[in-house]
Amino acid sequence: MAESKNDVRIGVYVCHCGSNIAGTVDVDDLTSFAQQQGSVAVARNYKFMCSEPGQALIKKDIEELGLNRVVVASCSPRMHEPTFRRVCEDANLNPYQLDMCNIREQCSWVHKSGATGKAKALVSAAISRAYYLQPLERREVLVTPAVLVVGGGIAGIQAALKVAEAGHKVYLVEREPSIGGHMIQLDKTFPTLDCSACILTPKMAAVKAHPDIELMTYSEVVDVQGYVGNFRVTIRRKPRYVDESLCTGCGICQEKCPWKADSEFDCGLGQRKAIYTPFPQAVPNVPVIDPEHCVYIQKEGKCGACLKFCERGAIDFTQKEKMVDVEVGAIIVATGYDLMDPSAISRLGYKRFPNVITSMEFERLCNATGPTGGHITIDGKEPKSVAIIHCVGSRDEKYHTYCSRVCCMYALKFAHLIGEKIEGAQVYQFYIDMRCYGKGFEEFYQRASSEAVNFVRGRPAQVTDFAMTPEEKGKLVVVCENTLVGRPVRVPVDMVILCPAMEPRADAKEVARRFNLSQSADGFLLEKHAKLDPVATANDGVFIVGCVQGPKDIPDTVAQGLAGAAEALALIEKGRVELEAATAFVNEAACSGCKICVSLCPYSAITFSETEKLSHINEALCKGCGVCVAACPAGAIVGRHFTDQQILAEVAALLVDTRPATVAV
Amino acid sequence: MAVQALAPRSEPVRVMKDPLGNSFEYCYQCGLCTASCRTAFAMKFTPRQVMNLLQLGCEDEAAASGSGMLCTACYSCTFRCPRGVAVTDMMAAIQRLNIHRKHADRDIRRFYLSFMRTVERHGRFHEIEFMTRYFLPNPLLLRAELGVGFHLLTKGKISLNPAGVKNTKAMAAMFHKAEEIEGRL
Amino acid sequence: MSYVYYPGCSLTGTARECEESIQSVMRFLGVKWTELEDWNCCGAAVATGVSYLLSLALPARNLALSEKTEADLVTGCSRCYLNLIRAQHYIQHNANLKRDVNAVLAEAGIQYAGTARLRHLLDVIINDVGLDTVAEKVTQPLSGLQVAAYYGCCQGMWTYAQFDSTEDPTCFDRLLAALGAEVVYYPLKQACCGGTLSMSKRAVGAPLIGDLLLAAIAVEADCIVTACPLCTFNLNSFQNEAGRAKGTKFNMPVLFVTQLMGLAFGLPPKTLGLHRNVVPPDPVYRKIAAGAAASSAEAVASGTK
Amino acid sequence: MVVPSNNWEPTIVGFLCNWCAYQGADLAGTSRMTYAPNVRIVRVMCTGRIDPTFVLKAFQSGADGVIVAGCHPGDCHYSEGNYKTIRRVTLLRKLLSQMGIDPERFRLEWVSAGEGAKWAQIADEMSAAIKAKGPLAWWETLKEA
Repeated sequence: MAESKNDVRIGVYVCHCGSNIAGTVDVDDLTSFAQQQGSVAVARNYKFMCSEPGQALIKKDIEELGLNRVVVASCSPRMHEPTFRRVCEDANLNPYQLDMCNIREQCSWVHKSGATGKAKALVSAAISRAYYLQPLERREVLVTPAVLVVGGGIAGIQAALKVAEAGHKVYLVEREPSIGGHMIQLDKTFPTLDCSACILTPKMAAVKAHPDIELMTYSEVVDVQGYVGNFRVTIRRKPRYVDESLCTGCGICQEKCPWKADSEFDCGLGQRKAIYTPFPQAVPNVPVIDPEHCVYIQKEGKCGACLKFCERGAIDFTQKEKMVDVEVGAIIVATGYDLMDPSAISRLGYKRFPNVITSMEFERLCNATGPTGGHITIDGKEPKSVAIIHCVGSRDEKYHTYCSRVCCMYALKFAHLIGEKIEGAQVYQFYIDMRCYGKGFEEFYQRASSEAVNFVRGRPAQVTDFAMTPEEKGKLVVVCENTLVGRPVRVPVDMVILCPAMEPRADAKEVARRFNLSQSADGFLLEKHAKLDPVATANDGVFIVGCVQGPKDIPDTVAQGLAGAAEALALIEKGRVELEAATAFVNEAACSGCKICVSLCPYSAITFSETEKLSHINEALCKGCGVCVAACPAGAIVGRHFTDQQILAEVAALLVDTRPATVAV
Repeated sequence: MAVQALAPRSEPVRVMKDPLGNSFEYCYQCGLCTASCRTAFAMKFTPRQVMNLLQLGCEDEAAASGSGMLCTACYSCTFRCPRGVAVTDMMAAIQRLNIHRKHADRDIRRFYLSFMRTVERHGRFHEIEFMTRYFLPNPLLLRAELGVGFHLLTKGKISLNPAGVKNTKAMAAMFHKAEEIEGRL
Repeated sequence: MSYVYYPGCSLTGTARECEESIQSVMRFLGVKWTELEDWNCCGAAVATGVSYLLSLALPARNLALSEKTEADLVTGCSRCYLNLIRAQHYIQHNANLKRDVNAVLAEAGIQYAGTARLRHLLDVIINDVGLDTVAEKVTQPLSGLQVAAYYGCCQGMWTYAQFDSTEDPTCFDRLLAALGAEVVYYPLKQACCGGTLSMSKRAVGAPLIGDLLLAAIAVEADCIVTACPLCTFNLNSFQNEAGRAKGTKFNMPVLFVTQLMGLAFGLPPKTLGLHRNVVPPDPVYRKIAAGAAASSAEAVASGTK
Repeated sequence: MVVPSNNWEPTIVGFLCNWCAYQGADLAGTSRMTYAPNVRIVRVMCTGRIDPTFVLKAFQSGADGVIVAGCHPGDCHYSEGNYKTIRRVTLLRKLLSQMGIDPERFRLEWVSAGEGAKWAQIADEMSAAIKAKGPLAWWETLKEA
C-alpha cells in the first residue's frame, strides 16, 4: 500500500435511524468510542444518515476533511450500501473505500441488552477493515438485448407482451403444450365475474402473433449460465411428434385418434385423446402426442390413425428431444403455483367420495367448455345443497401456515354461480375469517351475502357419509362447530367443494437452484425486499413474478408481470451492466503453479499457462466468491475487497474487548 | 343484562404451558377442536370457547363450566389443531382446576380422587376398593351400574384381591413428592 | 427381538378376555416375553385430571423399569400406550419436566433415563411377526365374515403415528384381511368411544357408543373388532344403555383383535376368553362355520370339475 | 487461567456468507426476533472464502466460539462453494483438537435467506452451549506454549 499510516483518514457515521437504532444503542457513546480509534479523523451521528442532509454531511466531510475511508454504521449493507457508495463517488472518493457496519438488523433490532457493547465491537471491526480498503475499478459490459420469460401463465404472458411491445426479443418457455396457465382453467373471475377465457385468450393470441416473441411450449429450462446482462440458457424441447410448421390445427387427428386418457386440463373429470390440444383455444393450436397413451409409440407402429388422416403430413414420430441455447440479458421467472392435493387431509373425504371436489374441479364443472358443458353435476346428478370449505391446508401449521389469499373471494363467486345455475340451491360457506381486502371485494361479499348463502364460521373437522338422522341418509355430512353460536353442527349436503392451499410448485427447489434463487420459509421463491424490491431477487438480472413468489389473485399477478417487464426493460435499455469489481487476481511472483485453484473455480475463470507455469484469472468471468483465495496454498491469490489482510484485521478488532489489555495479539 | 367486565389477565397456571405444543394463546378460534370432539355437544363451553376464556383470563369460569370433565383425552383436537395448540392438555388443566377448586359435581370429583387413591395405596387399580370408595357415599349411583356389575362378576372379570406393586410405601412417597413439587392448584 | 410385556390394570381385571387372548395368540405366534416386573398403573384417563406431574411420573416408572431389562416394552392397552408414549415424549422435550419426574421417581429409588423402547401390540404383530407369518398360520380363514375394524381414538392419533398414518391408518385393516376376513368400510373407525364417560357421565357416554354400533350395523358388519381393551369394555358392556339412548336394541358382537386372530388360528374359544364377552359371539362362530362349509363345498365342486 | 465471573458472557464470531446466512440474519432483524448478543458477524461473500486461519485468528484474538454459516448444500450462490467449506471444515476440526480447542466450540450451520428464525435459534443455542463450556482464553495457552 502506497499510503503511509498517517495518510489514512477515516470518517465514521453513526445513524440513529430514528429510534430504530438510537432506541437501543447509545449512539453518543458509540460515536465517541469511534472517535478514539486510530486513523479516525471524524466521527458523527445523525438522525437519518440516508436522508439528504445525512448524505450531505458525509460528502462535506470527505471534501473538507480529506477523508479517504468512510464507515457508515447503520442498517444492513443490503439496504443502503448503494446509497453511500454513490455519496462517496459524488465526493470523488472511490466507492469501494466505504465500509458499512450493520448495527440495525444484526444488532439494535435483535438485542434487548448488550446492543451498545456489540455495536462498539462491530464499529471497531469496520474501522479496522476500512483501514485496508483499496480503490477498485468498476467494469461494464454490454447487455444482451433479449429476455427469457419462464412460464406461460398470465404473469409470464403479461411480462412477455410488455417486453416485446418495447421492441425487444422475448423467449417465452412453457412446460405444458399450451400457454394459459391456471387462469385459462377458471370459469369466471372475481369480483367482476368476467369470463376468464374471454379476457385471457386475446392476450394468448397476441403472444402467438407477436414477431418478437419466440414461443417455446412443451419445453423446459434445464441450465442457466452467465450473469446479469449475459445469460446463456439451455432449453429442452420435448418431442411433440407434430411438426409445428406444418400443422394447421384442423383437429382431424384428435377426432380420429381412438385412444383416450384423463384430461389434465379438466382435472381428470373429462377425457382427451392420446393426441390432443389441452383445450380448444390452445396457443399454439398444435396438438401433442402423449407417448404414454399413444399405441403407435407404445406398440411400435400399431394404429397410426393420426398419420393416416393428417393431410399435411404434420405427424412426425421421428421427433427427438432437442436442446436449444439462447442468450438473454434478463430472466423473468413466472412458474406459478400448484394447488395442494387435499387427499392429504383424508378426513375431508377427497378421493373417497366422488362428490367432494376441489375448487379447480368446480371451475371446470362450471365452465361451458368443461366436461359437463357447464352443468354443475357429478355422475349426472345436480346438487341441491353445496358446502364450500375454506382454508383447506391454508392457515394450518400442519400444512401451510400462510393464507392463500384468493379462496374467500372465489368461494363467494362459487356461491353466486351455483345460485345462478341451480334453482333453489342451498350454499354453505365454512369459513374462519372472510378476507375481502381488494378493490371491489367487500362490495362483492355484500352482494353474495344477499344471495341466500349460509355463512357458518368454523373449520370443519370431517366430511362423512355416516348418517345420524334420516335427513342425513345418502348425503355428505360436514361436521363443524358453528363458532358464532358455540354449538357443534352437522350439515348434510349433496356436494362439497374444498378450497385447497396454493402451494409452491413441486419442483420449486430445483427451479430455485437452476436460477440461483432462494426460497422463503414457506417454499415460495424469495424476493429481494418484501416491500421495496418485490420482483427482484438476490441474483441480479433474474426477476420473479406472480405466484412463484407467493399466493396472489389475478390483478396482483398481472401487476407483477408488468413490474418484471419494467425491471428487465430497465436493464436492457441501459445497455450496459456493471460487473463485480471485487474479483480475484493471481500474484504471479508467489504462484507455485500447483493448479489447485484451476479445478476449484465454479466459473472456469482460472486457466493455467503451461509455458509460464502460472495460473491466470479471467476477471470477466470471476464472480468474487473467494474459493480459490482460501484454497491457494501459496497465498498467491488475492480476493479484492475481502483480502486476508482486511478480514484478519476485522476479526482482531471485532474481539478487541474480549482480552485483557496487556495481552498483545 | 349486565355487561360483565373481563377479569384482568392473570398468569396462567404453570401446567398449561405444555411442552408438546403451543399454549392457548395461539388459538385463533376456528373451532376445529370442537368439530373434532365427540362430547362437545354436551359441554357448556365448547373446547374452542374454553381456549377463548383462558385467553381472556377467565380460567375459573372455564373450569366451573365442567366442560373439562367431558374431555375423553382422545387427542383428536390436539393432533388436528392448525395452530399447534395442545388442546387436550389445556382441557386437562381445567379438569384439574375443576376438581381441586371443588367446582365439580361431588360424584365426579369422587370418581377421580377415589381412583387415584386406590392407585396411591396399591400402585395399581383395585376395582373393589375403588367401588367401595366411589359408590358408598352415594349408593344411588350403584343402581345404574347393576347391569354392568352383574356381568363383570359372573364373567369372572373382577378380582377380589388383585396384586399391587411390591413397595406400596414408595408409591405413596411418589404421590407425596409430586404434590410437594406441584402444590395443589 | 426381546420383549417385556406390560399388561396394565384393565387387562388383569375388567378386560381379562383381552389378556387371555393376547397371551394365547402371542404364544401361538411364537413370541416370547416376560411380564414387566413390579409394574404400576399408568394413571389411566384419570391422572391428568388430578396431577399433571403424576400423569407423567406414573407411566415413567414403568418406562424406567423396562430400561433395566433393555427389552422392548410392549403393551396391548391403548390407554396405557398413550400414557407411556406421552410421558416419554414430554419428558424428552422438556428438561424441567425430566428433573421433576425423576425427583418423584427417586422416592421409589429409580430414575428414567429416556432410553426405553415402547411398542404397541399391533406394531409387534404387524411389523415384527409380519402379516405374511400371520396369514400362514391361519387354519380357519374368516372368509365371508364382515368385520368393522375399529381403530379407536388415541389409537389413531398417537399409536398409529408411530408406524402408520395418523389420520387414516390402514394397518388394522391389513391385519384382519390377512386373516381372511372381509373388512368393511367403517366410517367411525377413529371416533372416540367416550372412554370413562360411559361410567362417569352415562348420558354423554351412551349415545357415543350407540353411534358406533349403529354405524357398524349400517355397513352390515357381523362384528366390531377393537384394538383397545377400554373400547372393548365400553362397546360390550353398555349396549343396553346405548340402545335406550338411540331408541333401539343392540346385539352386536364385539371382539378384541387377538380374539379374532385366535379364531382364525383355530384356537379354542375358551383360551381366547370368548366366554367372558358380554355380548355372546355366537353369530360370529356361525358365520365362520358357514364360510368354511361354503369354501369346502366350492373346493369339492372345483375338484369334481 | 481465566476464572469466569458470574456475569461472564461468551463472545462468538460468526462468518456468514453474503447470500444466505447474512440475509437470514438480516431477516431475523427485520422480523424483530430477539436473540443473545454474543455473536458478532463477519460478512464474507461465500463460506468458500473462509480460510481456516480466519477461524484460528478468531480463537487467538479472544473468541470463545466460532460459527460458519452459509447456504444449504446445493443452494450456494456460487454453485458449490459450500461443498468446499464442508471439506475444509473436516480438516479444521481435527486441527482444532490438535491445538487443544474443543471442536464443539466451532460450528458449521446452513441458514437460508428465509431462515431468520433458524439463525436466531442457532445464535441462542451456541451462546448457551459456549457459556456452559466457559471461557476459552486461548491466548493464555499460546502464551504458555
